[in-house]
Parts: sequence; C-alpha cells; structure tokens
Amino acid sequence: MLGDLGMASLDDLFAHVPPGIKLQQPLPFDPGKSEFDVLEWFSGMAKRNLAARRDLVIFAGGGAYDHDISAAARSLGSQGAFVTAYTPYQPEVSQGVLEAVFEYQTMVARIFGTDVANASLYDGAAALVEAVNLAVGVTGRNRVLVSGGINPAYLETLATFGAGRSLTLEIAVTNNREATEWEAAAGAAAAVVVGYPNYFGTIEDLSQARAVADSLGALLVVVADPIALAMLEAPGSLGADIVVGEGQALGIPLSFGGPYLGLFGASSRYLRHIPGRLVGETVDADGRVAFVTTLRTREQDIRREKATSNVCTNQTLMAIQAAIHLSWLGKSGFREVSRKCYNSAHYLASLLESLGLTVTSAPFFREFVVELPVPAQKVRDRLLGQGFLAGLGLKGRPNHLLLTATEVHTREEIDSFSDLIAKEI
Amino acid sequence: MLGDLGMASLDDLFAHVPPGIKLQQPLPFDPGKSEFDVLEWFSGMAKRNLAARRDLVIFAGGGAYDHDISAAARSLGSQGAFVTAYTPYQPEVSQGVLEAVFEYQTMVARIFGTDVANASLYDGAAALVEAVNLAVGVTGRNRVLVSGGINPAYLETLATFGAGRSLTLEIAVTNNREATEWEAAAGAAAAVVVGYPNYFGTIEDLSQARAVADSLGALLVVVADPIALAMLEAPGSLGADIVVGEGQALGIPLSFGGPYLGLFGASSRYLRHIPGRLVGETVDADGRVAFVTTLRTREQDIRREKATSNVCTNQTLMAIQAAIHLSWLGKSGFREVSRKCYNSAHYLASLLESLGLTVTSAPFFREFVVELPVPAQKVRDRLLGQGFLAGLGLKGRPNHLLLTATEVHTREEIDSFSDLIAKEI
Amino acid sequence: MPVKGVFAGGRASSAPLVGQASEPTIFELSVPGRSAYSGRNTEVPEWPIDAIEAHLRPEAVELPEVSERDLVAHFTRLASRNYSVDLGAYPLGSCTMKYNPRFADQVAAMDGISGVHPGTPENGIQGWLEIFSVLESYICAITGMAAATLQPPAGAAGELTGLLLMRAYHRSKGRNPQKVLIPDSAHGTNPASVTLAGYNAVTVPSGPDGLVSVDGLRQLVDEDVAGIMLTNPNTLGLFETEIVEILELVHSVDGLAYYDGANLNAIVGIVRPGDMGFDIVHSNLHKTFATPHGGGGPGAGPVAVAEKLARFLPGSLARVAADGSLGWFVPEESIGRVHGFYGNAVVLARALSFMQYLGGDGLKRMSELAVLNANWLKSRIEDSYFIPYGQVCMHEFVASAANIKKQWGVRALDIAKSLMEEGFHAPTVYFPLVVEEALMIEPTETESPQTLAALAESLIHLAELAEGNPEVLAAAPARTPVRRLDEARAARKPILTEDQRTG
Amino acid sequence: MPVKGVFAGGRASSAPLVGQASEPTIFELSVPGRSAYSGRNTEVPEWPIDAIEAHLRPEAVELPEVSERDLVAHFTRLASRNYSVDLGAYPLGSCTMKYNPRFADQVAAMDGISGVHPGTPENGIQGWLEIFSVLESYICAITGMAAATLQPPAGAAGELTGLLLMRAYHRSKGRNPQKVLIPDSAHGTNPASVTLAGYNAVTVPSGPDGLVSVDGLRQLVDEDVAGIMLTNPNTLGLFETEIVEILELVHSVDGLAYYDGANLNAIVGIVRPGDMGFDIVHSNLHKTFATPHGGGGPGAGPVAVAEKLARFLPGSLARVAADGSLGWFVPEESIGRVHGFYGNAVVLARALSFMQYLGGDGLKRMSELAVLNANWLKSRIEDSYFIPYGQVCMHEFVASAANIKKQWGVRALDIAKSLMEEGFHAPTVYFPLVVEEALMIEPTETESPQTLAALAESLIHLAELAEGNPEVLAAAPARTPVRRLDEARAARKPILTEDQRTG
Ligand SMILES: Cc1ncc(COP(=O)(O)O)c(C=O)c1O
Ligand SMILES: Cc1ncc(COP(=O)(O)O)c(C=O)c1O
Repeated sequence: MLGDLGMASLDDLFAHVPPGIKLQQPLPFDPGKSEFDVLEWFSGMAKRNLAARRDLVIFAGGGAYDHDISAAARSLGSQGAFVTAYTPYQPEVSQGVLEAVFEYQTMVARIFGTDVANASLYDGAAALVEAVNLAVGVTGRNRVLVSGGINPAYLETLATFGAGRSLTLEIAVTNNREATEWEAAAGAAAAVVVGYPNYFGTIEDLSQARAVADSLGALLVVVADPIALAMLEAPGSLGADIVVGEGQALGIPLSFGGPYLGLFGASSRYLRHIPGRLVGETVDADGRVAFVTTLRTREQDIRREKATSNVCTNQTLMAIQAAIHLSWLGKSGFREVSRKCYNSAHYLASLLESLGLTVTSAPFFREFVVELPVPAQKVRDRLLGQGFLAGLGLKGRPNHLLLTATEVHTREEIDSFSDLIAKEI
Repeated sequence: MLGDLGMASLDDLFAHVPPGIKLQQPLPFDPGKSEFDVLEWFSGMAKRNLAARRDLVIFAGGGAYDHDISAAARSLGSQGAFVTAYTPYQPEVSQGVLEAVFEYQTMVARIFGTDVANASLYDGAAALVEAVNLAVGVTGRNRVLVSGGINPAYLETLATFGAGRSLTLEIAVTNNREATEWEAAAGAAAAVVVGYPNYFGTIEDLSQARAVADSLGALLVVVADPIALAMLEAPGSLGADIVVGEGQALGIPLSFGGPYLGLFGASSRYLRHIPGRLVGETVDADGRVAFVTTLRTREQDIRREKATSNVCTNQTLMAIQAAIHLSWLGKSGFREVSRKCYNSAHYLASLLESLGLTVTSAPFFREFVVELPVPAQKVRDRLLGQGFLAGLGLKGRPNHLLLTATEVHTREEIDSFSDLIAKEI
Repeated sequence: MPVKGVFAGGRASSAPLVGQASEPTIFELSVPGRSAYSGRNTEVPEWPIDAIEAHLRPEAVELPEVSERDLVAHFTRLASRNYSVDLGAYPLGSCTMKYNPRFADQVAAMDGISGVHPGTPENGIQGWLEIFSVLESYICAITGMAAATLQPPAGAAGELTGLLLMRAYHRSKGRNPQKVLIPDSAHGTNPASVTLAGYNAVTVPSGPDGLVSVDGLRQLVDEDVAGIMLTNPNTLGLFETEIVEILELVHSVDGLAYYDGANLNAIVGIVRPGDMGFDIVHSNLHKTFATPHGGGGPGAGPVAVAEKLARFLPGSLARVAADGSLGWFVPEESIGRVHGFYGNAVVLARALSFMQYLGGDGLKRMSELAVLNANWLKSRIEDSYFIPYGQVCMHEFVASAANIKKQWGVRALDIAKSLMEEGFHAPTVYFPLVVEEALMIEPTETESPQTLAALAESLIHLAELAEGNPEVLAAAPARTPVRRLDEARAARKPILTEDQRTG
Repeated sequence: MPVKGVFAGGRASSAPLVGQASEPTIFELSVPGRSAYSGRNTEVPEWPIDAIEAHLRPEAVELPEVSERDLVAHFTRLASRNYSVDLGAYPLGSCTMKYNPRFADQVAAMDGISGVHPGTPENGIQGWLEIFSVLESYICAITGMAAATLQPPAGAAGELTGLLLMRAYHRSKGRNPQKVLIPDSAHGTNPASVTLAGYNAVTVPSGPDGLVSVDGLRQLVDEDVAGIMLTNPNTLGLFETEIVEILELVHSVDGLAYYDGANLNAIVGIVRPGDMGFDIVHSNLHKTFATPHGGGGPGAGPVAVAEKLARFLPGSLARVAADGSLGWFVPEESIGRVHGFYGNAVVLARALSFMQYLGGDGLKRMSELAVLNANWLKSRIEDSYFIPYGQVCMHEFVASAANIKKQWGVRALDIAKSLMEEGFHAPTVYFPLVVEEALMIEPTETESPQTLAALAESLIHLAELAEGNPEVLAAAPARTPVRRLDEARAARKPILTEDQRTG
C-alpha cells in the first residue's frame, strides 16, 4: 500500500509533521500482551476489589443500588448490533437503536409523569446540571434555589458547572425528619430543585416545592429515584416542570459508578430547549413507520455556540438496556420490585429501631438515615471486614449512616446485619 | 383460547388420556424459582467443583485439555442465531450455520489430510464407533484389530456399541515405549485402529499400521489429536482411510467432559458411507453460491433401518465454535499453540527425568507416561490439595501417571509442579 | 485509477441488512501473513524438535489467515443470515423449538461449571455430582422410572443405549429374541437404532385413526419380539389411547417397551411413561427442557429405566458413598459406557436449571399450554388445510397439503418455503411418512396467542394464494438471504470442502 | 374461520431476514397480565404501606407486559435491523469507528469490576484504584501531560471540564479574559462548550490550505483571549504544521491551549499534544482506544493537563497514600467534581485493557496504519471525487461531492445513502462546515486492504452512476430495513413517545 502512495516507509506519512515536536523515544509502556495476559492482569485487579454478592452484602445506596438484573437484559443489551453502532445518524440502517430509544423515552416519560423524555444523559448529576441549564436558559435568570436534600455529589457537580454560567446556588436546609425547610424565599429564580425521595430517603412534599417555585417564578426541577416512582405519585403529575434522575437502578450493574444513565423528562412546553438527543416517529418513502432523531436544531452540531447543551455522545447503550430490563420487569414486576425495596428497607429500619436507634428520615421509601451512638466510620470499617457494606457516611454528621435495602436482600441477610450493628453499639 | 375450542378447562385437553394412568399427584418438585434463585443454587454447586485456573493448574489430558480460548470464539460462537437454530433443513434461512459448517469441514479435512470431513459427531469416542461401523459396513466383516494405545474410555464405548453388531475386538498390546506391538496378525478384518499420538502420548508409526491393515484387507482408522496434527504429518497422507478424534482442544471449554466435538474425516472413497451430516456447495435459483446439507440419502430420516448411522442431533454448535477458534488461531497460531504444547510437555518431562523418574512414552508429543516410585493415586490426592491436577491414573499400572502440559502453563507453574512431585517421591 | 482485486482476500464487506449478498467463505477472506492470534507469555523454553523430526508435517495446515476484525465481521454476517428461535416462531414439528430462557447461559458460563476437567477426582467435583444426582431424580420422577444414565449425548444415542439395555436384559434371562416393533409413523432414528443394536425392525401399521391398533399388533407379537419402540403422543401428535393394552401385549411375551421421549413436551406432569407401562425412556433435554438446539446440536438424551433394568445401566452414576459424599458408581452388570466422559454435562446442567426455574407446577403448565397452543392453531387452520386425524391432538398436529396439491399443484414444500417469506420458520414437511404432503406443526408453549394468530393468518393466506397464484408459491421464497437451492447439483458432484470447490 | 386481530398485541413475528418488515414497538406487543418477571425469594415480610399512603401513585406505571420470549424476539429483531462495526466497514469521519476487540467484554464482565459499589471504602477498591492510576499514567504518557482526571464521561464533558480548568487558571492569576478562539472547521461541541463555560467563542478562519494561519490568528490574539481550542490533525484530517507557532502566539498573552482529542488516533506514539505546546487535552477513549460506541454512548473523555494546571483538577484522583496503599485525593484548588461518581469507570477499564493489549509499539503502529489507510483510500478515489485539500492527510480526509452535484444534481447525502445500499455505513456528511457537500471519510486502522478496495470501488461506482442515473442515487437506499425518512414530518409534529403516537 505504501508503494501505491509512492512512499518507502510509514515514516514518510508523517514527513510534514515538524521534526522538533516528533516523539523521539518509544512510548514507555510494556510491549503488547496477549488477551489472556491482559485478562489475567485485570482479574488480579478484580480480586482486590470487594464485589456485590461475591464479597459483600451491600446496604449502601446514595444513587447506586444493588438490584438483580435479568439475564435477558444483560444478553440482549450486549448484542453487537447495539454495542458497536454509532449514534443513529443514518436512520435507514439504525432502526434497531432508534426504536429501542423511542421505547426508552416512552418508559421514562411514563415513570416521571412528564410529556416527553430524552434519549439519555451521562448520569443523574449531569441530568440535574442540564435541567438547571434549561431553566436558566428559558428564564434568563441565574439564581437557583436548591434543597439541601439533594445528593451532595450532584450538588457539587452543579456547582462546578454552574461556575461557567455564574449560577448562584442557594441551599435550603433540611429539618429533623430530613425534609427540606423552604424558608420564605423571595425574589425571582430560574429553578427550584428538590429530591423525591431525597438523598436522605425522605419523601418530600412536592406540592410545597411547587408553591415555592411559583412564588419565585421558577421552574420546578425534581431529582427522582425511578424505583420509588413505581409506587409514588409521578413528579410530573405533581407539577414538576423537569424531572431528572439516575437510571442505574433500572438494569445497569453497579460498575464502580459508571457508565450509568442520566434520566431526563420534561413538560412539552420546553420541548425545543431539551438537551441531548430525541427520537421521534415518522414514515419512510414507502410510508412505513420508522424512527429518527429529531428536533436536531437544538443540538450542538447544528446550533454550535447557541445550542441548548454540548452533549454529543450520551449513554444510549444504557438507555437500551434499561428499556429491556423495564420490559422484563413489566407493569407488575416493576411495582413488585419497588414494593420489595420498600419492605426490605422498612424491615431493616424496624430492626434498628428495636435496637434503640433513631431513624430520622420520615416518611421514607427505600433509603433512610439512622443515628448511631458511636462513630459511623468505625462501624462501616468493622462491618466491611465481616462482609457488609454498612451504608454511606454523611458529611458533617459523624454519627449518622445512610442505609438502603433492596429486593436482593434476604431476611437472613438483614437480620445478620442488624445483629452485627447491635454488637457495635 | 380454551373457549375457541369449546373447552372449559385445560384438563379437557387431556380427556382422551385413560384416567387410570393419569398422574394423580403433583410432580414432587419444589415450586418454580426465580432465575436469581436458580443461579444462586448453581453457583453453590460451582463452588464445590475445582475449576481450571481458578482452583487448579491442570496437568491432566486424556482427551480433555486446558487451552486458552479466544474471546472471539466464545462470543461469536454464542450468538443466538447459531445457538437457537435447528438443524439447517431449510437452507434459504440457514446459510449462516451451513457456511460455517462448510468451513469447519474444510478445516478438519485439512488437519486430518483426508478428502472430506463430516459436520461433527458427539465426541471422540462416538467418532471412533462410527468409523468402525463404516468399516464393518463396507467390508462386511466384524473383526476389528485395535491398538491397546487407544483411549480406554473410547475402547469401552466401542465395546458397548460393538455388542449390537457383534463385533470381535482384538487388542494389540503396547510395548515399553507405549507403542503398539502389532503381532503378526492373520485373517481378514474390517478395521485396524490406532492412536496418533496414542493415549499414552507416543507417536505411533502409521506406516506400520497401514501395512498391518493391508495385510488384513482392513481399513486403517486413526484416532488423532488435532493439536498434535498442527505439527505432525497428517494421518490421511500416511494412508489412513478414516481419521477421527476429539475436537475439544479446538476452542471448546473443559465442560466436565461435554459437550465436546467428534471429528470425522475420510477418504472420498467412502463418501456415501459417511455417518452424520455433510454440507455441500451449490447455487440458488438466481445462481448465487449457497450451501446445503447433501447426500442426505445416507441418513436415518430417509434410509431408516438401512441408514449408515442413527445420528440426528450432532454437535453443530461446537463445530462452529471450533471453526471460529481455528480461524482465530490461523495458519501460524495453530502451529504455535501446538509447538508450545510440545515445549511445555517436554520441559515438564525433562524436569521429572532430572528427578530420576522414567518417562516411558517415546517419541511423544504433548502427553506422556511417567513412572513413580510411589502410588500415583497418593500423589494425585496430595497435589490436588495444593492446587494441581496431577495427571490421570492408568488402569492396572498403580505407579504410573499420564501427564500433559499446554500453552497455558507458565514455566513457573511447571517448575512448582515438579518441585511438589519431588517432595512426594 | 480503476480498483479491481488489488489484494487477495476478495470483497470483505458484505451487506447483510440489504439481504441477498453472498458472504465469502473465511478462506476467501484469507490473506497470507495475517493473523488474529496472540498467545500467553509463559516463558517456557523452546524445546528442540529433533526427537520427532521424522514425524513432522512438511507444511503448516492451511488454516485461514485473517485479522480478528475480519473474523468477527464474517461470523457476525453469517449469523445475520440465519433464522433462529430468538428471532421468531419456529413451528418445526417433532423438534420442540421453544424459547430457551437466557439465564441458563449464565449457568453454563460459570467457571465452576464450564471449567472443570472430567478427570478431576470425586472430592473435587461434588457440585457436579450433585447436579447429576438431582437431575437423575427429576428425570425419574417425570418419566416414572427408577434410575437413569445421563451419558447419551442425544436422542438417537439414547435409543441405541436403551436397545442395548434391552439386549442385556434378554441375555440375562438366557434369551435372544430378534425383533423390535416400530410403528410406520416412527422417526427415522428408531429403525436405524434398531439395526445398530443388532435387531430387526418390524413395522407396525397405524390404524385409520393414526394409532396403533391392539388387534393389528397382536398378529406381530410372538416369542421373537424383544420389544417395542413407541412415542406417545406419536409422531402424528396423537395420544395412543390403548397404550396400556399395547404394552401388556408386548410384556406378555417378555418383550420390553421403549419410550421415545422426543414428544415428552406433551405430557410432563400429566401422564408418565412408567405409568403407561414403559420400561425404558429416553428424554430429549434439548426439546422438552429447553436447552438450545445449537443449529443441530449439542443435545442430551438421558435414558431412564424401570427397576429391573437398573443393574444394566452404563456407568458412571452419581451415588452417595459410605462417607456421605457423592461418588461415581458403575452397576455390576453394566453394558459399559456410551460416551467418552459423562455425557453432555453442561447441557445437562442447563436442563436442570430449566426444571428448577419452572418447578413442578410450571412443568405441568408447560405441557398443558403446549397442547392448548397446538389444538388452537389446528382449529384455526382446519378450514384451509386437510387435517387427516381430526381428534384432539397433543403438542403438535399434522396437516396435509394433499388436497391443495391435487387442485392447484402446490406442494407442502411450497407452503413451507412460502411461510419463510412470511417471516416464520417452516414446519416439518413430508414427515411422518404415513401422511401425504405432510405439514407437521408444533407451536410449543412459548409462542403467544398473537404469534399463533399471525401464523394461522399466514397459513390461511397461503392456502388462498394457492388457488389463483400457484406460481407465486412455487417461486418462494424470494426475499430470504438465498432462494431455493439446486439440491440435486449438490448431491451429483459433492463439494464438501473449500479444496473441492477450487480444486 | 377468519382470524383477524383476535388478541391484543398485534403481529408478533416479523421477518428480519427478508427485510423491510416493520417491527411493532414493545408497547404494541404488550398484552395485559403477561410478564417476564420473576423475583428472588427473600422471605422479607410484607411491610404495611400506610406511612406513605398519601404519596402513592393511583395506577401502576404502564410498562410493557410481555413474556420473556416475546421480549427476546423483539430486541433480537431490533438488533437485526441495525448496522454496526461488527457487521462491516463504518467509515464515519471524526468518529473513529474501529473494531472493538472482544476480550475487553470479558474485562467489563468480571464480578470484581462490574459488581463494585462506588461507595466502597478505599481498602475495598485497591484494584480499581490501581486501574485508575495506571490508566492516568498511560494517558499522560501518550498526551505528554502531567496529570489527568478520568471523570468526564465523554468528549464534550471533557471539553467543558477543560474550559473550567482554563477559567480556574486565569482566576488564580486574578485575570478574567473572555474569548476562546476556535477554528471554523471545529466540531459543534467546541463552541457549545465554550458558551457553557461562560466564554465567548471567536471563530478563526482556515486558510486556503485548510490550516490555521499564524498571520490570520495574530489579528485575533489579545489580552482578552483565555485560550484556543484545536484538534490536530484538524477536522479536515490535516496536521496543523505551524502548531508550535500558533500556540506560542496564544501563550504570549497567557492564553491556554486546549487539545480536542477526538483525532488522537492519528498521532499516538508519533507526536504528543504536550510537545506541540498544548496545556489541556481530552481523549475520547471510545474513539482512539476502542471502547465500543454503544449506539451513541457511553464514552469516556479524560482530561489531562500540564503541571501548572494539575492543582485545579476535579477530585477524586487515585494517588499513593502514606501507608503505600492507593487512595482518593482531591487537589487543593480543585474546580470540583464533574461526575456523580468517578466517571464511566468500566469504559475506562476497557480502554486500559486495549492499551495493554497493543502495548507501546502496537499503539504507534495503530496510528501509522490509520494514517496509511486514509491516505491510500484517498488516493484511490481522488479521480472520482474532488479532494479540496490534496496534501498528505492524517487518519481521515474530506472529499467533496460539489462537482458531482453541480454536474448531475447528486448530493453528498445521495452518495452517503447509496453507500448503505452497497453494504457499507455512510461517511460523515456536511461536516466540517467549511467544505461544500463534504464527505468525511475515516477508515481506521482496523479495516483491511481488501475492505478499503471494496469501499473505493463502491465510491467510484457511485460517482460513475451519478452521471447517467442521478435518480437511482436520489432514491437510494432501497433494500435497507427502511428507506429515506420524512424527517420534516418528524420535526413538525414531534411524536417522541408511544403516548404521543396514539394520543
Ligand atoms: C420422534 C423423534 N425421535 C427421535 C429423535 C432423535 O433425537 P436426536 O435428534 O436428539 O438424536 C427425534 C429428533 O428429531 C424425534 O423427533
Ligand atoms: C472533533 C470532535 N470533537 C469533539 C467530539 C465530542 O466528543 P463526544 O461525542 O465524546 O462528546 C467529537 C465527537 O464526535 C468530535 O468528532
């Protein structure tokens, strides 16, 4: 092939690269390895991590939950046709991805109770950032009132990206049942942001949040746990303008925090301001139903510096996997899993209360805060050695633990966990 | 649906089954379980087995070898389109399976040096049985001269099925280098059967076996190890009429002995007597190249009691997986793996010899017999506790071990193994 | 600059989504020097080759030389040219092409399942032994038998094993009867197995109702009868209602009764072969218990037997040893092993996982729904196709295109090929042999009512189409990856390898 | 008995292999009461619901109700209607659609990789921390940078992160410049990210050779310039030969230089952004390092920076703690986290496995072959297509259909759509914006010479076809699962959910 180009060596291809900057030494890496050697290295690494079920019973959530994932979702979601395709820019040969995403959008919109949903964002935190950006864009304001019950990592992400747009974030503190205290706020704002249930597990009163938003002329942005929404009233029905959330619980492995799935639903009022891709239905030249990415003029590749968002690559594969897993759960299974999470968490809370501990979150759904008479960090460390991930610590509250339980936990596991906690207090 | 049939209950469907024989009580099984509960049960079982690499370094062969399997073969071989299809009776919608099997047949024929190969049989033992049946069929005789160097399990299987056709099996004993001593045999026979390398690892002299076969008017049936054939002269080129073997080493997991892959190649002289399916090339109505199962008149569904064999379901999926793995190895990789097996086995043998032990197989390729000064069973038991499967015992030879090593074994593993053996003797 | 065949390896990128593009063989894609292989770095020294110099091959085996990328694309494109259960309905009679639940793939992939060497001592395989032992008990409970060998790797292997057990039984009594009775509707493996077992197959004609008649059978039964092989329901999908009488007749001359379990999907939890009077039963786990067919295999065909035959079973059986652990056990009068190791072990594990998943009730429901689906589909198409045996069927039924052929010249084959054009797999055709222009249809329990309705609609549509447009059916399929093949050409000068192709 | 729509759920069995059959949505397949679900038996007591009674949903969410069988068939059929790298060539410019080696799937599937909760304490994630730490060192060595955050989950997220680092740098110096320079050929994410970072995008026009001219740039550079964003090679596939001078100019006003790593596939092991003078570099691991694109994601866009910027990086970074173990570390002046956890961790692991698989030499060879393939393909088609910039290209090149359009009315879009009919994926069209009727072609290093030859042949064939038969190209594709879509209709009255469809 070099000969066809009239060249003698591969180096000739780079003759126009200024010699002064060319790399003189080889890359300082080991020579290539066989796939078996690479796999062995990674399996060495994997052994030095504590894995759910294999090594640990996990009572930690905080936006990442240990759920059972159907074999169907695992295998259908990993088909090469989905995994090795690009963004469906050529719909004639991308109907598989497009139709699956259309189904995903429908499921998210129904769970959230919103008119529409997009084709996915990076994760829950990114979805929140985009929601606030939308609100800032449509209101032309940059003040945002945020509940202190939001996932602190999301809050930090919002603050990081908010720096670019000079957002002012005002935090509303939470009270002794871990619910937001909306001070009598005044002045105009772009958005009011609240969790549902919030990070501490408490089911917030959305009608109150809606009232606050109305009083500030702000959009109501709700950060929701989709598993809870199988049973709880949809935020969209309770007045949310935008609903976002983390979709990991919908059939995505724990994966050390990623790739996850940013869920984004909104009222169709904001249709032309929605970030990310949208798949819509249309027909082909023969009149057959078909799907296509639509309203593309919002997107960065067309609108450039005036785009509603800079998102390009998103989390399509996770969206497809979630659509498959949600279809596997189905109407009744989704509700049953949700109910089982509720049961497990409440059963665990009741055991801890019977040890004399106080559960502060109320009412909660599947995650809650418990106060210990000893440092939470010590308890977590001790239980890790005994095969339990004993929840998450809470910043600035050294004696509190954030716990969750799901449909994977057996009564026996919950009982043992509670027994071990009893020994620590 | 019952209504459409004018029925009131599912029981009505079985009204014509005599009540006297109907099952009165429910099946005595647990109620159905979720897939997660089933998986947990099996993973409990799996933990109680010793797995290659995870728990054991395996120096045992005997027809089942620990080889590296490419990720490509694993994943391409498990595509639903191959896994969940039936026998390709409708070629218009089965070109995937058919073309893959055609490729497999070609690879087997080339490895064996035979004109043709079939689409697979159950395993190495079954392939040997079918080969002898073919010989019995074409010669009209039922006397078979079998080398004592054949895998004893294959020999037993041959004897079992031979009972149906009243075969007389005469066994030729092996000598002190584990090679067959062909006594000056006389009288007509259907087949002469020899291993290559044989069960004890010795590379038999096929020209001698061919001469014996000629003297008896018999077909020469060779049971070959395909990995060795990457380096050794093809049996077909050395005069074998039929070559069979176990294909597990060509990309099939150890799988506790199955599903494996019966390889079967033959001279085209016997084309119309070959057992099992054959895929051939033809064209479709538009003249496009296409593949189809052919020479079907040999088969049981057409020829019934006069068929050359009763095989129906075979091991197609394993044949496809072997074709993929062989393609991944390629011309040079296949040879390299073979050579590495040779290196490992000879390196191990040399270490054991330097401990003063005697290796009896000669010349050997990748498997050999070693004589210990202590009971082999004791050594195997002790090493199992230390993470090594120390070969296989040999019937009637309590102080001998059959050992192998492959391309997966590191020098360090072989060294440790030899050190541990040193401690036992 | 025209670009034509500048490189070996031909055209690499075919177009599966637009259909009808041929895929080159892997050999055509091969280019000298290319390779996907990379091997583990083991540091084992290169060993001199002189000891085996005389035995070496002059040239390396001509395996394909392709990159991993080209390899993956090739086999992905091949997969895209194949119909499968995963894609849609596969109503292939006698084959029980049901959906294979996905979790069983995870069972099969576990290290402690797939990575175990068959030569591992008993204390290193307690999990496997328990899987074998539990599966044996499930099979015995379902079939009504006392003990089972799990070795036979497919139904046909099970048949031959069973017939050898029959032989061993008669031998043990000092007898040597020569005949095995087989109905004319039997599957081809039955007579073939009979021959391989050294018996003579004697055909039992079916009666006008498609069933074995006791009176007809009586003529054939004498002291030379070693046994009978039956499926029940038979291959017409009909339950042999006189089964008890039939088997009593065979037993009256000390013949044994063999049950071909290919049709077990109709009766699990409802009636057991043992209770019908059978002595030997094979099960096709790849049919009834949802282990995938793999494009033609692997399967598993365990053989279960009544108490009186247990002592002849092939070893190794998983049994509790004196110390309470499980171990291998070989019956005293064993006929000997019938597989190189212990059978298609991973297939066996898959089948057990399916049984546990469904449980006792679920297994019974499985058969009930299989029978319901078949009857419902039959009732939907019976105005369009001649149904030679009209009674309630079991899990499958046979329709006939004989009338359509007579009137419009459209054969069963044309219907089958046209059904592919409609997006379904074809039914089994021209089997069983006793029905002219047979279309043997087995929907299985896993197809939904709407799939059955769609299938019925297509079948009815084709019967209607036959009237005015026989040529359309004769030309079908048109839009499949390839059209009808020249099968005669394939058989006339067989091309079975790439070398025969080019040579 | 006519059979029409007797059941809800519509037609379930479509016909992917014959193409052009629509697949119903999963909602259309749904039938009340059906379910694939089964849940673990945990024995946790049912807990009273009264505490949350007031918050309950009146009705269950209308998720699909399908059997697992129908679920599997549906998503298998959808997959069969999608082109992918696994099937064939995907020469989509700017996207680096290379083959994704299969073993990386096994890395991703390991329990100890995919099953780890991100909230696990440091002593339970030493393996993950080492993966992060080694990957960071690989990325720094490849880009010539000092430290890197692995958090950004895609290229665009990396851009915004990088621009916020730029901001933090200027702030730390008490400065507040407002402009970021971007060439007119830049990818849309660049200007969009600039806006989101609170900067103003200032467009730098390309010179006639497709490159940024130092002189032109000089006019735009002043104290208000926060920095410049470039890819090199640029989106025309051309190496900015004056890159050193360009960046010196920007640095002369204390501006920073951002490298958009989308085109890194051209230069690994050959030249490093750090050595060109860049301060901030994002890498698209889903492009250069072969993590699969997933139909549009997930990706990973780590951002590496020069020493002077390391103190601003987002936490958490994997660093060696006092006791020698690895732990999380947050730089003192960190801009804060940019992901809910630690980024797309499993994608990161895949990318590292690819780097280790190729090794140092292999990574360099990868880029060399990517550039070779692009140049070779360009040379093959340059008599048929106008190549606006004729110099040696890097890993991709831009052709133009402007002349073909002018002469025969055939647009770049028609060529792209026709190429699908030929069995290839289309190239990127109408980008970069600076080329009329652009066809942006990136073959990648993983396509073989014969695939490139076949692709060239098809492209040449289409250019020839344009002459006499423009209508054929305008009507293409014809045999794909669907034909050209009415995109205007989709945008006019958007139907984004099943409810909007039926409602
Ligand atoms: C009725 C009947 N008997 C026996 C068999 C043979 O079973 P196998 O294919 O597993 O060998 C079949 C297989 O199709 C069958 O349908
Ligand atoms: C030149 C260039 N820059 C940036 C990006 C954005 O990267 P990502 O899609 O990962 O967000 C792309 C993606 O196509 C690109 O081609």
